[in-house]
This record gives sequence, structure tokens and C-alpha cells, in this order.
Amino acid sequence: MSGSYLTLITFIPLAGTVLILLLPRQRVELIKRAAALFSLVPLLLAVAMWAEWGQRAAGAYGMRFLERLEWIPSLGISYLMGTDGLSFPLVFLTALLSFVAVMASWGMIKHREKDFFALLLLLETGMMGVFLALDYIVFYVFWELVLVPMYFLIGIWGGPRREYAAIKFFIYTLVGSVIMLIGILALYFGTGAVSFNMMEIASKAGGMLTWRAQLWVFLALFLGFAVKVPVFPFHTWLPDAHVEAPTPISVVLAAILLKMGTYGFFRISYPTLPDAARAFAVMFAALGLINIIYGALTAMAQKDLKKLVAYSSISHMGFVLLGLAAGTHLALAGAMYMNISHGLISGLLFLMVGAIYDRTHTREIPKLSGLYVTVPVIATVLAFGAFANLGLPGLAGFIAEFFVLAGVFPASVTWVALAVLGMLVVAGFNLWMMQRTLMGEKRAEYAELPDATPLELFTYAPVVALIVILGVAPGLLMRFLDGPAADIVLRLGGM
Amino acid sequence: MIDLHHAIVLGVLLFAVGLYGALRTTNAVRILMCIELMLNAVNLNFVSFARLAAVSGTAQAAVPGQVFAIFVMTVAAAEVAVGLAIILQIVRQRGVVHIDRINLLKG
Amino acid sequence: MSFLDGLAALAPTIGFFVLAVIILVSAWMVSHARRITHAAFFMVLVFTGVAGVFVLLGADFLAGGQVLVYVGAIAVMFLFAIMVSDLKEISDAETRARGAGTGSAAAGGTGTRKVWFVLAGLVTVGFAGLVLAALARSGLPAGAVGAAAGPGTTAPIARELFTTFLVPFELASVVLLVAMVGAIVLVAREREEEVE
Amino acid sequence: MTLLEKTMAAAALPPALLENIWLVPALPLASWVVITFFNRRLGERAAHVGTAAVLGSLVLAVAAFVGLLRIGHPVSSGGHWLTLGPVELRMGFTVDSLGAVMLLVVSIVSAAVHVYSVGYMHGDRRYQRYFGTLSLFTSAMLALVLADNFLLLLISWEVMGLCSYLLIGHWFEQAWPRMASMKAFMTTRVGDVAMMIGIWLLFTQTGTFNIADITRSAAEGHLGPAVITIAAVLLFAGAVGKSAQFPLHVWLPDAMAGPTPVSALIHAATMVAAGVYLVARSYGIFMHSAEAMLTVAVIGGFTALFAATIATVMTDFKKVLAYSTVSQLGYMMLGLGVGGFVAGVFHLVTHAFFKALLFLTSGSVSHAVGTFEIHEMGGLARKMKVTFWTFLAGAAALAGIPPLAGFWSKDEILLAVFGSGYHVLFWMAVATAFLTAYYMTRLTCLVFLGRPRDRHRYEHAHESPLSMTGPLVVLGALAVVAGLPGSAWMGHWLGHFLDFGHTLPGLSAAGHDAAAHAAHGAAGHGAAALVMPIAIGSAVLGILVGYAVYGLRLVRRESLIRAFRPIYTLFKNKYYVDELYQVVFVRPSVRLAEMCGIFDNRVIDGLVNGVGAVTVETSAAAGEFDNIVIDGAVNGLADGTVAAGRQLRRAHTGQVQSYMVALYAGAAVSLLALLWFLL
Repeated sequence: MSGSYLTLITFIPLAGTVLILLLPRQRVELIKRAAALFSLVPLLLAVAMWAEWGQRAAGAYGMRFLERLEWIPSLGISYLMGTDGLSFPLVFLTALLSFVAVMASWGMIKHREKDFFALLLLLETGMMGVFLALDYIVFYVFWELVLVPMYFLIGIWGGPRREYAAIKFFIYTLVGSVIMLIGILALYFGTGAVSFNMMEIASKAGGMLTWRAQLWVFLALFLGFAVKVPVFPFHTWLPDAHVEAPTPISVVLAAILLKMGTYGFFRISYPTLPDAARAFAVMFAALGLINIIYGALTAMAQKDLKKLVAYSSISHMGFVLLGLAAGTHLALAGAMYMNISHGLISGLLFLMVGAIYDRTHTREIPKLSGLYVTVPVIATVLAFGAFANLGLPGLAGFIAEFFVLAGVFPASVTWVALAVLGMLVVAGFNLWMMQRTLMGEKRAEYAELPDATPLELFTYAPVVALIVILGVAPGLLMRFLDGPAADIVLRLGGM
Repeated sequence: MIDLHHAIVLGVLLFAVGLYGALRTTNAVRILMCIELMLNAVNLNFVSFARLAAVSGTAQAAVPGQVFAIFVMTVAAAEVAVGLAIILQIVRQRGVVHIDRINLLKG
Repeated sequence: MSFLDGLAALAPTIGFFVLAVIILVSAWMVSHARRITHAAFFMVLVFTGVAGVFVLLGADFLAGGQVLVYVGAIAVMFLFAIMVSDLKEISDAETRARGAGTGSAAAGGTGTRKVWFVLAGLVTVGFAGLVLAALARSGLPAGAVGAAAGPGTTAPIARELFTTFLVPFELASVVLLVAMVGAIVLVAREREEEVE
Repeated sequence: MTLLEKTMAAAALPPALLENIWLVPALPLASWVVITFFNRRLGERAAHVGTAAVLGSLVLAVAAFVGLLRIGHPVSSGGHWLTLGPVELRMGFTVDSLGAVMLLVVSIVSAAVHVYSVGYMHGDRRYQRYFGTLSLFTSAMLALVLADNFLLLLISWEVMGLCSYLLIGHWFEQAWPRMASMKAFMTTRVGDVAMMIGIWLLFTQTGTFNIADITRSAAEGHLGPAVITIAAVLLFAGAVGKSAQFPLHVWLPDAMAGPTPVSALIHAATMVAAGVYLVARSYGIFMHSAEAMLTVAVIGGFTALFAATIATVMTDFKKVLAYSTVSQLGYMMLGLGVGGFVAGVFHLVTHAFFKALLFLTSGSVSHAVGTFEIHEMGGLARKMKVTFWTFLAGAAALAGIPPLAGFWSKDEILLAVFGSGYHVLFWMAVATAFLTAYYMTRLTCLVFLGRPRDRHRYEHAHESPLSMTGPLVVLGALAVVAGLPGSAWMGHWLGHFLDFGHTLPGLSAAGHDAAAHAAHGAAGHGAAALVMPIAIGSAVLGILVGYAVYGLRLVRRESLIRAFRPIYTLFKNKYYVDELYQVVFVRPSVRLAEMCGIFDNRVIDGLVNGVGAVTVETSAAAGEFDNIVIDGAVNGLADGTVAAGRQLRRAHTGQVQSYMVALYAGAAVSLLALLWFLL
């Protein structure tokens, strides 16, 4: 047991939740500081793990910081936590953005702070658990755990149609995860009901399941993850959830929750059922392309800023799907890179849209204009985010898209051509958005809006810095992603 | 000598008379009395069968029958005590012994 | 062998039949005697008759017990109860009322009484008949069961009572105790109030 | 010690400088960072920071140029950037002759524009942001010319696009700049995307982004001819987008919405030249595919003529220059396309100087007169001496009057085109030369000569301050002198400098020279003798006709228009290309987007809500069913029991004796059964 980093990083936020629940309701300042502290600690732990990454030799299955505890031996369920190149960046992203969300909520959440922060930290625990769990049952527990706080966070602090959005989100994801559970159980029993350990099942699944069973299980798992990603037909919960969720929550929702879906593909679907994955490759590509183009086009038609960013998330997730479909080393590494870069970029965009909403109390694009003049700093950061979003070279988004498509090129040129069409539309709606909201004359009613406060700047700074760093020196992140990508390519037997 | 059958027939007849008596009277106390008769008939049977056991077996074999009769007696005594106490209370409260009027438990 | 020896040989049988008649007639009178106190006396008669039969059947301890318990205790308790309360007047008034044939509403009129008697009779005859039929077909060995004067059953009963039947014996004492307490509580209620 | 010797001495440090050439782009980048972060505190001083940085880069560029001269071979530097499984990517800079020349051109023009902007942009509300973005642009352009791999080239290429977007949209309060900036970025983005596909294709084939390696593998025949052609055409598509060639030229005229110095720097000299530079830089690839070369030549030639025709009817000073730029870029592409590598690059260099000059003069004129409408000007020569004479120098150079710069480079291109044997292209080029001379003369007459048409503006006109006229003079001198290095008088020194294999390290010297000399050789002196007079003739003819129409008013302008009514309207409306794009691309995509939006809300959400509604319905129905049927049964049962209970209740008469009767009747029955079965 090499130092229980992972258990600490997962359960410290939970401890925070418990502590906050004990604090008196009126002591809002104390609550806010406690929440900040309990979300800062996992971030520091993540940094410590990043520093130690080198010395830690990769243990079993190529995992580091492995922790194992027998939970239900009779069924072969054990509390098994571990991280590798694929999940560590996501853990880092979760730690960072949860901290950013907490800091952002200092200013934005005005009522029932205590419950809000308690639920937010609970959410962080859930997310951490999903990325670190290596046992299907533990994974599923955390997967469901995430739903509960998110439902309340949207349902209570959300916008006008929050109940509808919260329920829609909850049922959509729940149905997905139930189907996923069927898949998991099929896997468990298919491989002789010995243990729920992901890695062991992955090694045995290929041999033991019949071809038809593999397809069905892959489909079940696909549905479970597709709802989360979201993939084209199952995406309509995302815009509603984003529009109605309070800003810090839609930051977390966009930046991390969507990644749980794609993480599922990388961690479970592809390594466990490589042949089925290859069989579904064309479907993945088709859905990915639909996501890209359809997402971008719908984004262009949106009048609400948050919906626009939500649909752009769908479009970017399409790239990840395309990368998965191609299955080449570059495409997979690019797709994993996109997970992180999109998390940062859409997180930043939501923060900015939230800041604007806080000041102008409207997200309708027609009503906003001339923000460059009234709130120059916020407008500039939003412009920065928009350019990162459309994949301006030199920023993280471009590197991801470039390598995904460079990887997809040998697989099929038509896919690249269509994806590139999507990139044009993405550039289109981003520019059009900037043109309508940031440029134009100053509006009287927004004349004397306060610009970004130091606290807000402190929240944006790390995200902006990371987007630039990952754009200029992608080696930092690629170092982590290289291993897992090669591993998956090996399993896929080279598409 | 007494014939077993006769003893048993006597018991049965006594039981029948007790039963009929209990059914036809409207006086609670009489019912109790008739019940006592029925119990005696039962004891009679016990003893006659005990006797049969003694005759066909050892004398010792008669004992259980008779012991059981003793227990029937104790129960009968207890039953009378309680029965009478209840009837006295009913008389004291309602001033009536007529069994048909004591029908508080009517459904 | 003289008529006396014969008679002596027959004595238990004759005794048995005499006792049987006494028992049955007095049993009948218990429910049919007009006055409740007469019924009580007839009940005593039945008890003693049965005790006689017990003696004939060689259950001497039991016969003694019968006399002691039934006649000495239960019959006396009945009389005591009747005497203490004004139970006597009430029950006699009722009998008279019924006897006069006015048929009070509660009794449902003599018409239903008649029907009730028939029903009761039917049930009794039916039940007794069936028992006898069962007895007849049971193939019980007939034969004399009369007891010669034996060594007396007290000792064996006592031994049995305190060995194999020790637990029932104790339980019986508990039953008696409970009955006593119950009876006292039921009957003695006013006196407690007076005390307070 | 004269200035020259001092620079030569400074050249002593070139090897060290060439090793870390990254300093050149780093200076302006640093100034951008400084300006952005210390925005408010700097205020007006932001301009000084920006100018200082650019001058620094200029000095370094000169030193690098001299250093390269002395060393004689390209120097590349850079390091490991990224490892991805089998692929190991390096990122770095290379200084070769083409790079050094471009460095020089860019830094000179950028410095001039910086100095000019101090005066021109005085009092602008977003002064710091203007200079910050200008520095970023310069840094990106410098990085572009030094990049040794397509990835870095692409990154700087798009950062330049970003800066052009920001600068065009500098005065975003007005509608035109807003539309123009977006149009610029989107159109160039179309080209960039095509270029990316080209880069991916090359990367998939060669496994690297390094230009030198790719050129070498192309030369050694590792790449199939089809791959080369497609990759070259795709790269050229990127160039078409950036250098505003037909059909992606529509954004350049609208880019004039930005401040004039921006137009001068970005939309005349540097950025738009990046496309030509890209073709030049990857010339090693283009050369191996005749089809690609032909495409470049044809599109270049056509664009030249096409834009020149439109320029003749433009009434806005900058629009004329904009279309002139498109035309001249077409010229360069034509030059490169027919194998005249040196000619193309030479023209690029000279054009950068005099076109920047012309734009700056237009700026100073607008500063004086307050408008760009040439029909409201006239007779400004007397009022703005310096601007007039520098403008004249630029115009003459552009028109191709010997011995100015334009003449030499245009002559080289005509020579190359003539040598390549494509006579149609040659005559198109000559026609373009004629038209160029014509519209420049028209411009000169309408703006500076003749009677002032607007008294008020004429009164108000005054010469621009020194900070603006200074750069004009410098550029004017360059417009005159710049042609000489490449001209015959100096024995085609520039050609040899560019030629000695430095430019195409990957290419074996023989291969390249053959193409270049082919141009010279085939034509031979005879050709040169034939081409020269034609070139001069067309220029002179253009001037005479122009002067006749606009100077002496021999022919009424209106009658001329009436005569060529259809052609005039066609030119006037820019061949309706803008409207075409609007109808074919922009409007349908917006409508498609709307349809998707509606589709998403109605159908998918409808579907989901439908499913929701259906579930609600079915649940309601289930509820009904549940109530009626199942409940019915249950209630029935309950009622039955109650009824039965009520019946049975009567059995409890309360009479003890009836219970006894029941008891014994039961006993009797069971006895009966017992007897019946057992005995």
C-alpha cells in the first residue's frame, strides 16, 4: 500500500461535507473558508502526486498509487483504487476545477450556502471516485453518487426551469447507468463471476464471452456512457442542465461530468472488448461527426450564451468520439488530450458567461453588446476562451484537435474532411458570438458594470494559464497520455 | 361384578343428562352445576378405563388414569370458583341471572 | 353356597345399578328442580353416587377425594354462593316467570323455548348415541371390572403423583392459586374501595 | 566609422545570433506581454515599447542578414517538443537566405508602420491594445518566416490571422469593421483548414512536420506524385486564403475597415505575402508536380487581371490599393507558378515596400482630408508636397517605370512567364501591367492633380506631421532603391543570393538551378530584349491613357462609362462575388443552423418530451386500469368479506348455550366422520 494518496484525495471532500454540515448555518464566511480548504487539499495532493509521478514505478496493470482493501470477498468485490496516465490528468482536472468552482461560488451563491458547499464537496468525492475506482462496483457506486448532489444543485440553486432540467438530467443519466449496470453484470458473470476487478475482467472478457455477447455488452456499456458524453441522440439533457444550473455547477458539469462518459470508453469499453470496439468503429465515427457538425450548427442558432457553450461542448466531444473511432496512437492520445483541454476551455467559458450573467442578469445574446467597452477584462478573457474554443493554434484546443485529426487521417480522409467542416462552423459561431456580444456600441443599461474583481481574476488565472501552457508545451500532458494510448492501440491490434 | 361397558354407558348417560340440563336451563348457576356433572361423567370414564388397565395389566397401570381424574377435579374446583365469582358479579351489577340477558358479547 | 353368597357375589353389580339410577335421576333433577337450592342438593347426591361407583371400581383414594372435593368443597361453595347473595330470590322469580308461561321477551317466548329444547335434546341424543356407537364398534373387551378389595391405591397414586406427574401437580397448584386470586378480585371489589 | 562599417562590426556576433535566432520574434512578443499586462500604466508610452521592440528586431535582422552572408549556409536551432509513441517531434527555427530576406523586409516595414502609427493613431481610445496587437503580429510574422516545420508555421500563421481579426475590428463600434473582421477570419480559416489537411497528409506520409525533411523525401521520390500534387494544392489553398487570391480574395477589400497603418503592414506587405512565402518555402514540394505549379500560375495570373479590372473603377482610395495588392499578389503567384522562384520572391520584396508606402500615403491624405473618397479630392499636390512626391515614387514603382523597384521585379516575372511558354498567361500579365499603370495614373490625377472638387476639404488639407512623413520618405527611398539588388545592373545579385541552394536546402543544387536558368536560358538574351520593351511599352501606354482620361479630360468620364456600361457595372460590383458567397455559403449555413436549432428543440426535445408525455399517459392509463380492475377486485373481495362477516355475525347470539349447541353439534359431526372413516 503505497501511501493512501488516492483514498485521501477521494474522501477529504467527503470529510469536508460532513464538517460543513456541522457548522451553524449563519456562519457563511466560515463555511466558505472550510469549503475552500477542503477543496484545496485534494489539489495539493494532486500536485504532490504529479511531483512523485516519476519515482512511483507502475504497479500491477500499469497503475500507480495502488490501494486494495477486501470489501465483499465472497463476490470478489474489493475497494481497489489506482491511477495511470489516463486517469491522473482527469483527477488533476477535477481537483483544480472543483477548487475553482468553490472559489467562484464565493461570489455567486447567495442563499443556502451551507447546503450548497456540502453538496459540492460531495460531488467532488463522487467524481474523484469514478476516476480512481478500478473495481466495477466501487466505480458504479461513485457513478451514481455523482447524480444525487448534482440533481439537488441544479434543482435548488438553478434558473427558472430548474426542476424540469434537474429531473430530465437525473432520469436520463439514471437510465443510462442502469443499462450500464446490466453490461457490467453481464461482464462479471460472463467471465466466471470471480471478481469485479476491471483489469482482470478486461484480460478475460475477450476469450470467454461469445461474439454476440461481446456486442451486446459493448452496446449496453455504450448506452451508459453515451448519455454522459453526451452522444447525439441522448444529448438534449445537456443544454437544459447547463442553462438552468448555477454557474459553478455548470462549470463542473461541463468540465468533468462529460469526461466521465469518455473516460468510461477509454477505461472500460475499449480495453475490455477491443473486437467489439473495432466492429462499432464506424458507428462511433458517424456519431462523432454528427456530434461535431450538428452540435456546431445548433450552437450557431442559439440565442442563449450558456446553451451556445453547451452545444459547443457536444461538438468538441464529437472529436473525442472520432479519435476513439480511429483508434490510432495519435488519435487516441489526441482524444485524451481533448478531454483535458475541453474541460479547461468550457470551464473557463462558463465562468465568464456566469460573470456576465451576474452583472447583466441576462444571457440573451441579442440583449448583450459592447461588452469590450463596459467590462474590458471579462470581455478579453471571454474572447480568449472563445478563441481557445475554436481551436486557435498556440492554445490547448488546437493541439487536441490537430492531433486527433492527424491520427484520424490514415484511418479515413472523408472523416477528416467532415470534421474539418465542423471546425469551420465552430469557428463561425464563436466569432459570431463575439461579434454580437463583445463588439458593438456600449449599451446604456450596461454602462457602469463593475469589472472583474480580484477574487474572480484569481479564479480565472490558473485555468487561462493552463490553457496557454498546454497549448505551447503539450509535452507536459502528452507524457502521461502516451502510455495508455499505446496500451489501447496494442489491445485494438492496430486499427 | 361391574361390567366395563356398563360403567362407560353410565358415564355417557350422565354426560348426556348433564349436557341436556346445561342446554335447557336459563339459569347460569344451573348451567355451572350441569357442567360439574359432565366433568364427573368424564372422571367416571377415566376411572373405569383405569380399572380396565388394572384388570388387564398390573394394578400400577390404573394409577395414571386416576391421577388424571384428580387433575380434572382440581380444574373443576378452580372453574367453579371463578364461574361463581363471575356470576355473583353479574348478579350484583345487573341483578339478573337469566343467561339470555347476559349477552354483552353479542356480535 | 347359599343365597347370601350368591347375593354377596352379586352385591357389587346390584350396588352399581342402584348407584347408576340414583346418579342419573338426581342429575336430571339438577336442571329440572324448581328451586335452585334443590338443584344443589341433587348435585350433591350425584357426587356421592359417583364416589360410590369409584369405590366399586377400586379407586378408593379417588372416591375419598371425590367426596372431599366435590361434595365438601364445590357443592358447599354453590350453596354458599346462593345463600350469600340474593341469588336465590332472583333465580326463583325467573323460574316462576317462565313457569307462568308468560314467556318474557328476552326468553323469546315459550314458542322458541320449545324449539330450543328440541334442538338441545337432539344434539345430546345425537352426541351420546354416536359415542355409544363408537364404543360398541371399538371392540372394547367386555368383562368384569369390579374390584375385589385390593390393597388400596393411595400409595401408588401418591408415588406417581410426586414422580412422573410432579410438574402437572405443581402446575395444578398454580391453577388453583390463580383461580382463588381471580375469584377474590372479582368478588371483593367494593370492600377495597371502602378501605380507601 | 560610417553606419555601414558599424553594422559590419556588429555582424561579428552573427554565429551566436544565428544560433538563437528566436530572439528576433521574442522581442515583439515580450513587448506584447508587457503592453497587455501593464495596459493602463503605460498609456501613450505603449507605442514606445512597441516601436523599440520592432527596431530591436530590425537591428537583429540586419545582423542576421549580414551574418548569413558571411557564413554562407543556413543555420537552424530548436529542440525536442513532443514524443507521441513512434513519433518524435522537434520544434525550431532555421535562418536561410529566403528567411533572412523576409526578416529584413518584415522588420523594416513593421518599424516604419510603428513609427507612422504613433502619429496616425494619436488619441485613439484603445491605443495600448492597438500597439499590443501590432507587436504580437510582428512577432508572429517573424516566427513564421523562421519556422522550420509546418506546425510552428501553422501556429504563427493563425496567430497572425487572430491579430488581423483584432486589428480589422479595432473600431468595432462601427458595423463595417465588425463584419469585415469576422469575414476576414472566416475566409482565411477556410484556407487554413485546407492547409491543415495538406499538412496531415504530408505528416502521414513522412512522419514529420519538418519542411527540410519533407522536401528531401519529396526530392528523393519517397512521396508518390499524386501525394505531392494533392499536398501542394492543399498548401496552396492555404496560401490562396491568406494572400487573398481568387476565390478567397473577398476579405481583403473589406479589411480596409481597419486603421490604415494596419492595412499597410498586414494587408499589403507582410501577412498577405505570407501565402506567397509559404509557396516559396515549400517550393521544393511544388516543383515536383507540374499540375500544382500550373494551378498556382493560372490562379495567380487570373487573380492579377481580375483584381486589376476591379481596381480601375473603385472610388475609395484604399479599395483601389487593396485590389491592386490582390492583383500584385496574383503576379507573384504567377511568377512562382511558372518556375520563376527568384522573380516571385523579388517582386514580393519590392512590392512590400512601395505598397506599404502607398497605403501610408493614403493614410496621410485621409488624415488631411478626412475621407478616402477620391472623387471628393483633387489638387492636393500643392498642399501636401512630401506625401505627393513619395506617393508618386510608389505609384511609379508600382506602374513599373524604370529604374524604380517595381519595373525590375515585374520585368523578371514577365521574363519568367514568357520563358515558361504559357503565352496566354504572358499576355494576361502584360494586360495587368497596362491596367496597373492606368489605375495608378487615374488615382494620381484624381487625388493630387487637377482642380480640387471639394473646396471645404481642400482648405482643410495640410501636410501630415513628421512622424508620419518620415516613414514615407524612408519607404519612398526604398521603393526607388529596392529594385537594384535584383536588377541586371547589379548582376542579379539577389537572384544569386537566393539561389545558392540556401533557400532550398533539401533540394540538390542542380535541380533548382535548372528551373531558374530555364527561365533565363530558354528566353536567352533575345527574349530579354523582346520582353523589356513590351513591359515598358505597356506601362507607358497605361500612363498615357490614364492621363488622357483623367488628366487632360480628353474623354468625358461619363461617356466612357456609358460606352462600357455593362462592363463598368460588372467591375463596380466586384463581379458580384460577395453577393454570390452570401447567397451560396453564408445565408444557407445560417438557415441550416436555425433548422438544426429548431430540429433540436422540436424533434429531439419533442421526442424526449413525447416519451415523457407518453410515459405520463401510460402511467395515467395504468392508474385507471389499476383503480378499476385491480382495486375493483380487491374492493370486491373486501366487500364480500364484510358481507360474509355481517352474516356470520348473527351467529354470535350472545347466548352461551347456542355456543354449546354449536360446539357439540360440531363434535357430533366429527365423531360421525371418525366413525365413517375409521371403524
